[in-house]
Amino acid sequence: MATLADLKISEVKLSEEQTGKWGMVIDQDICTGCQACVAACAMENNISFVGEEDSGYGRSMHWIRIERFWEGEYPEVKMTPNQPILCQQCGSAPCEPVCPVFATVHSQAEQLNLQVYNRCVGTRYCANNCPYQVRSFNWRDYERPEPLPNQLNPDVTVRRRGVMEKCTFCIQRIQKAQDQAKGEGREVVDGEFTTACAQACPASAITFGRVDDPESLVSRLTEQNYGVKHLEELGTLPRVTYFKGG
Amino acid sequence: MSEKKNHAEHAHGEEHLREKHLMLDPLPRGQMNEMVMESMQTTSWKFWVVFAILSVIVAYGLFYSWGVMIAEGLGVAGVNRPAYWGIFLVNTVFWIGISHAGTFISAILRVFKAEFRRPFTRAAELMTTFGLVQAGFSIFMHMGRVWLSYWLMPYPNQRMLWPNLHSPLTWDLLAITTYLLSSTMYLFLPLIPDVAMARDRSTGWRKTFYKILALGFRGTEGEWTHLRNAMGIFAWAIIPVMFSVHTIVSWDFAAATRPGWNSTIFGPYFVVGALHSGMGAVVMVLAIVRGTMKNMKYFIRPEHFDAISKLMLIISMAWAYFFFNDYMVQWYGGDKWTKQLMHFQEAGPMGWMWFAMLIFNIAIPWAVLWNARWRATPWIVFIVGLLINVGMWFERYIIIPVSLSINRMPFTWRLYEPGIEIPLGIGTLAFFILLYMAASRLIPLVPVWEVQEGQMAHELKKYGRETVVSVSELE
Amino acid sequence: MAVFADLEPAADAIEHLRSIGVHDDCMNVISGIPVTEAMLGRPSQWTNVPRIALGGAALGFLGGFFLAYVTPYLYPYPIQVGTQAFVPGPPTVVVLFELTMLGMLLATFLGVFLDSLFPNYRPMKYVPEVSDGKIAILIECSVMDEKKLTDALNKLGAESVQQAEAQHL
Amino acid sequence: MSEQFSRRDFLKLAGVGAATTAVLTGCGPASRYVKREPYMQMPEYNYNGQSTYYATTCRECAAGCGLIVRTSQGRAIKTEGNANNPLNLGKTCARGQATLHGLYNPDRVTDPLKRISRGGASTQVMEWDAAIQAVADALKDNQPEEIAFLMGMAPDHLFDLVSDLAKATGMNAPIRFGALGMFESRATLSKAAENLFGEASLPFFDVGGAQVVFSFGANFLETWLSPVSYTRGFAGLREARTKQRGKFVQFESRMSQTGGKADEWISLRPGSEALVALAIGRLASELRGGPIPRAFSNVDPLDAASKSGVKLERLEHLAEMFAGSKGALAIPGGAALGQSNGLAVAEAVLALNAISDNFGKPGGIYLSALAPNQTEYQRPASAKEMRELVQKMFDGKIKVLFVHGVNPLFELPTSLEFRGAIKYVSQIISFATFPDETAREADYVFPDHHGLESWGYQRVATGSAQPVLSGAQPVVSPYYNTRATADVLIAAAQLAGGTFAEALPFKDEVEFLQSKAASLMNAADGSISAADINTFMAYFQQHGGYWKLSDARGIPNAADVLNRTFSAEEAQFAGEGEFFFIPFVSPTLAEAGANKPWLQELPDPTTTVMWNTWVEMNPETAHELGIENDDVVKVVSEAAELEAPVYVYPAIRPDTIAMPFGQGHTAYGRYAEQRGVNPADLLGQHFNEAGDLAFAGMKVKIEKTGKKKPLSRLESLMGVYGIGLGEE
Repeated sequence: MATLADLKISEVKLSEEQTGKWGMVIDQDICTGCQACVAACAMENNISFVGEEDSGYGRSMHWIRIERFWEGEYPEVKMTPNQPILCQQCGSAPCEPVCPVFATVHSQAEQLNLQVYNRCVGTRYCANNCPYQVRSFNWRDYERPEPLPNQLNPDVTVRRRGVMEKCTFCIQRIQKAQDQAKGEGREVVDGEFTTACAQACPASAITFGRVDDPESLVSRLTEQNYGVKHLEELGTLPRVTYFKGG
Repeated sequence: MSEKKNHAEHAHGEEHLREKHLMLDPLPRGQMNEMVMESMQTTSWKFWVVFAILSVIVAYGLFYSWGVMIAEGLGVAGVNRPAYWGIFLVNTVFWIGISHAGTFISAILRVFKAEFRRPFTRAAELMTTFGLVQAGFSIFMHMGRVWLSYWLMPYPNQRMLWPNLHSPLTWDLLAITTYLLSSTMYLFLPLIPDVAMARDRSTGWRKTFYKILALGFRGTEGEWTHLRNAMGIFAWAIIPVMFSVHTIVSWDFAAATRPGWNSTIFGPYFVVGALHSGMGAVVMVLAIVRGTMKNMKYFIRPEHFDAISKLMLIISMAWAYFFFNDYMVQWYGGDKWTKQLMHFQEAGPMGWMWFAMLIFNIAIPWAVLWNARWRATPWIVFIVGLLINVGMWFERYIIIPVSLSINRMPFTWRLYEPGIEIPLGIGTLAFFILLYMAASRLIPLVPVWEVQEGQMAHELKKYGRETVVSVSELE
Repeated sequence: MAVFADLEPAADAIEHLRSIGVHDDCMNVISGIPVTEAMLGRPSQWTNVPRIALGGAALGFLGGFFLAYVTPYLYPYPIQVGTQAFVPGPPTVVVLFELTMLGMLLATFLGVFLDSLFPNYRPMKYVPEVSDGKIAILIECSVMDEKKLTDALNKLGAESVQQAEAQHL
Repeated sequence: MSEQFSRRDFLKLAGVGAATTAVLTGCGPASRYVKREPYMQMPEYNYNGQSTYYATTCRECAAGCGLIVRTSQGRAIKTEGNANNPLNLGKTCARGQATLHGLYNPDRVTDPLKRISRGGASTQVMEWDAAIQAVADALKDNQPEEIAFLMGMAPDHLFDLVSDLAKATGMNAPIRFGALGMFESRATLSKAAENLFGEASLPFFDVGGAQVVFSFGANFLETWLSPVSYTRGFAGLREARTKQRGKFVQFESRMSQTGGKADEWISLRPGSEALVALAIGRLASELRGGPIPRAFSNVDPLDAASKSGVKLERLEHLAEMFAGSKGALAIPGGAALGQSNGLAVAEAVLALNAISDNFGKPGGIYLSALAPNQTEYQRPASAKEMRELVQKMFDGKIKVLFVHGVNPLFELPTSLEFRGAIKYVSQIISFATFPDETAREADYVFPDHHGLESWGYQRVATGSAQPVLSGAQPVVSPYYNTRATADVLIAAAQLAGGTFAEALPFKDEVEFLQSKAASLMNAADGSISAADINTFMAYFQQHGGYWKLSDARGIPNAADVLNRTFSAEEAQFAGEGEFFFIPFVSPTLAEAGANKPWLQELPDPTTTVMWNTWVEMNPETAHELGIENDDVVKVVSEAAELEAPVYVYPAIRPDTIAMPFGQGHTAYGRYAEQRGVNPADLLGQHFNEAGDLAFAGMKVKIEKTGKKKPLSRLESLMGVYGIGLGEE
């Protein structure tokens, strides 16, 4: 049973002004679109590869995808700054209320959108309602022939068919870091750990950290006036800030 | 001389009126009973051929294909990103729509004492129940992990979870369950006296079957009073339930943050759409029943087609009104994504569907149903009804997979190409027909006692030189 | 038991019977269509269906209330979705409405069963002609009156008057 | 829900605290893949054993990035960059991440194999002893000069071992080759450096320190030389937070991933790079005032403009940009060097740097530092040298060919006839880890460990200011019955006896490594030092290598660069046909990535195509030819013809088509085989002055086939190109 205290706390948390806890800043100006983050994410989070046919039919399971568009016509043609799109961990997430079985909920402690795979029954309403289209669905049990499963990360659930999944901000890493900090009786230090994508990024275009800690690099960057948040106008309170640059 | 002539005319006029209105050419109750019993018990070889074919289709299209999909995952269907919802939900909405006709006829018309309803209230109610069954099938097919669908039910469980009442899908669950149960009960109550009748005049396994169904109904004053009361309550209460069901279904879309979906008029728009396809389906069923079943030409007459057609025309107009209302406002709003979506619906690869929808749902009904003679011609009305149903299916297809192709992330736009949905969809249709055929041979399609009640209430009255139909209030 | 072909004689018969001192409670009319008490001049029937329905509605409402207002507080921890309150406003209306209706309609249905003691497969006094539109009047009376009544009924145009024996329907 | 989980456990768990309880969940069917565990405990919130981390070196390319590999219960789980390694400072590229899919690839060579008959599919498994015997026999039963070693660009320790063996026994010195090296035209770069600076070396371009970067075809953000460090450099160039944002201009005829990041993308006619570079030089020096240096005096900007298709105003504007900036840097590379005049291009572009006189200055050009245990600059064989080897094979001068770490039958253009030459080699012994095309032709396959199962080191050729020797150690025990090639050779040498045995007097690979590292033990300025070799090696493995602490890049001696004359003539193009043909290395697959499923599933950075090969074509051209996306066309060159679907690419010259290199395997495992085509097959036998392959020096024809093959792309044709949205 939820104690009255819990509820009090969480009622407070409901306020729209919440800054959130974990956040990310992505500098599109230095993102080279090299896909290292995509590969790192796949390796860290046991994401299935789906093969040529399905990936061509919009069923690829990337938790992070790099978007690019074109400006102008040849010869004055330009590639728009690469735009890595991942779950924006909305503070007010449209995906959450629509799930009939609470498979995607808001974490009070981490201020993240949790996807609880084993609750999911696969109505796919959350994915429809996600303005960023970052949720990927397990359309099949995609084969992972032996001995490939040896590589699976034991810290991350292996999803089966019929389940929705999405970027978790590498919550397993968050947990580890926090438990360790707790064990040593301290707060998690900024930069002590980071997400798989940020860690791999050769250009260091991705910065991850506490947005509620004014000292952290990520919140100092978020302060920069040239940061934008995607589809903010929908009131989703996204936690990822983009620098268009250029 | 002239007087005589007039008299003759009047006599002729009366004749005409009598054969026109079922309520005015009563037969002895016993004879009507016999006719109904006969219609149930005579089945031609054609019936069995169709029955067999449908059974095969159901076995393959519905059950086998579903088994494959459960084993393989939804990958065998056409759903993808961004069209996470496809024909399964189109069919769900479609079948729920069909189911609205029954309630509309047997509840609303009963409340408003529209006498022409009497012979086919049950035929319509059957559609409601069987339609909802198909809707159920479709929505379960849609789920990624259907074997866990019971998790949507509110019951104390070791997950320590209750369904999420914030979710329109949970409302759906409650509403559809309520609707299915209540419409089934509403089908059953008026049936009791008729199965009692059937019980009295049948033998063998039918006897036992009807005996069980009849629950020992004799027709005492008490029983009738309880029945009448109950039916009164149902007639009134089931109407809001019906409206709520399709409104809530529409909220599945309207509550979402998607361009084109987030529209306040979806509720009534969907309800009217449901009635539109529902009425279309009713006339189709009646035309078939009248054409294929013994003695039905007596109970179901052109007057009925005429009456339903009038309703269809009105509903078609209402639908057009709501459609334009939605279209106009979305267009005027000028949100860039919505504009993009509307352009995609009209000019995109599925544009033909959009125009077909308008032709089938508006142009054709308006062009045909204004004419009294065509209205009263079963096969014409049948075709119109068919087209309306196709048109309404298109409408749902455009609202769901086509609209899902366009979102706020152009990088992900993609078309939806149905896969195993097609056999499954055909399967549900076949199953619907199959159930209906079986029912038509097992339970009296015509509520004889209601017809007799009606015939008692009707009479010809002369005002001066004119003979008119007059109805007396019995209840 | 007396079987009549039509309403009028049946109504007359009932009137006569009453006049010769047969109490209304000792008569029961069986018909193939809903013949209102008024038609036969009989005292109006008592039915509990509306009350039961009301009770059902109340129960349904309570169920809805439980779902909407209690379950959100039964979780081991407060579940928050999309900055919506634990007990969302408008949706509760939907829940309350649907469950109230469900309760009411279920109760109405059961009400019919309770009131008319359905299902009931025991042998009962009945004549199949009833479902042909005939109207039967069941009269319970002492053996001595029997003769008298039979004559009276026959005179009043009863098609048949005989000792009603309970039969398996 | 697993049976053994009771409600009481649940309540116990429920007390753990919001973070954990927030996802305590119900039951469901257990996953079919992993050990059945109660769903109450999502692994994300639990400790599943302790992980151990090992430092090693990435083997996906020859750059030598340091890795930290996370292992758990003896399984390698995740690779991260080694933050200590000066080369990649904790970063990795996509291929480094996916290296685990190589380690646990379902299609590896699991045992030593003997092929029943050359070219046949059937093989029989051998014992390692027999295998070593076979190697020993091959060594001693043939004249030393009849034995040749063909090796990949990594690992270096094995190269050293074989070199020593060769030196001691008079065998042919090992030849190193790799498709990446070929497409990077390394020979051309070093030759240009030699001609200009009098010293053969790999130039080091300090992109990070520059203000303006002019890149003439150098795809330094993809696979070029050392992608990770150059990407870091690019980030430095753009580092708007700390300094003014540097400008970047790319000159090429097909927009590469690198070009996509340019502020200005200059599409010039293939072959005119030298001309343009010199013209810009001239205009710039005019702006600077004073006499026009000899280097630029013999070009006419107007002529350059007309020949290159770049407007004169544009050239002037660029010259202004270049001359106006403090730290301007010009980089030659990529397709620009892979032309008949590649060397001229390299020299001209290097000379352009003289304008900003950035030689040996931050943001300028250095000579890459030699690795700690390296005495002279070594480069992989140029295509021409490979051709010479092939000729020797034809002439029967080679009896035994050992192949390790390279797949010539796939990486080398067919027209160099390697396939034909091996028929004249009586014995081919491959040490391939994967069943690649060459291994399929070999008489013996003695599989080496995967890089993550191996000892060794790799010299960092370029990319880091400090000299770096990246160390490798096994992070997991070998998964299959494979054996380190170094161990095999050492054992075989002992068996062969004589000079062989003397050449490799080691117990095993590790002892050999120690001998090589010994010199560094107490060297000055080292990152680690120790009194005894074992301690030193322990440090070496622990830190993932050894590096000097100070900058050791060479200062190019560019005294008379401006006084030399440079040829401005355009490239010659072989073959008739209306299209210039630009093969480029797939940034995600490179030469050896095709068998790693997750690399196949990575969208190409420019086209977002996955799992296949495509032909890039300008929209206008496609329109004129009546070709649409996914139409399969036949590309006909003088050497061969290939069929591949078209990708209508907005950023390529109308007279140019391009194809990615990396797919088109006929062997190499289930994920690579029969997938796409190999554009190297189209290339003819044409070299530039430095002996590198003129891979961008061909013209090809396009023929329609009427077939269609939908490319699997991540992007939406509707959303990105407006195709299929309905006419406006």
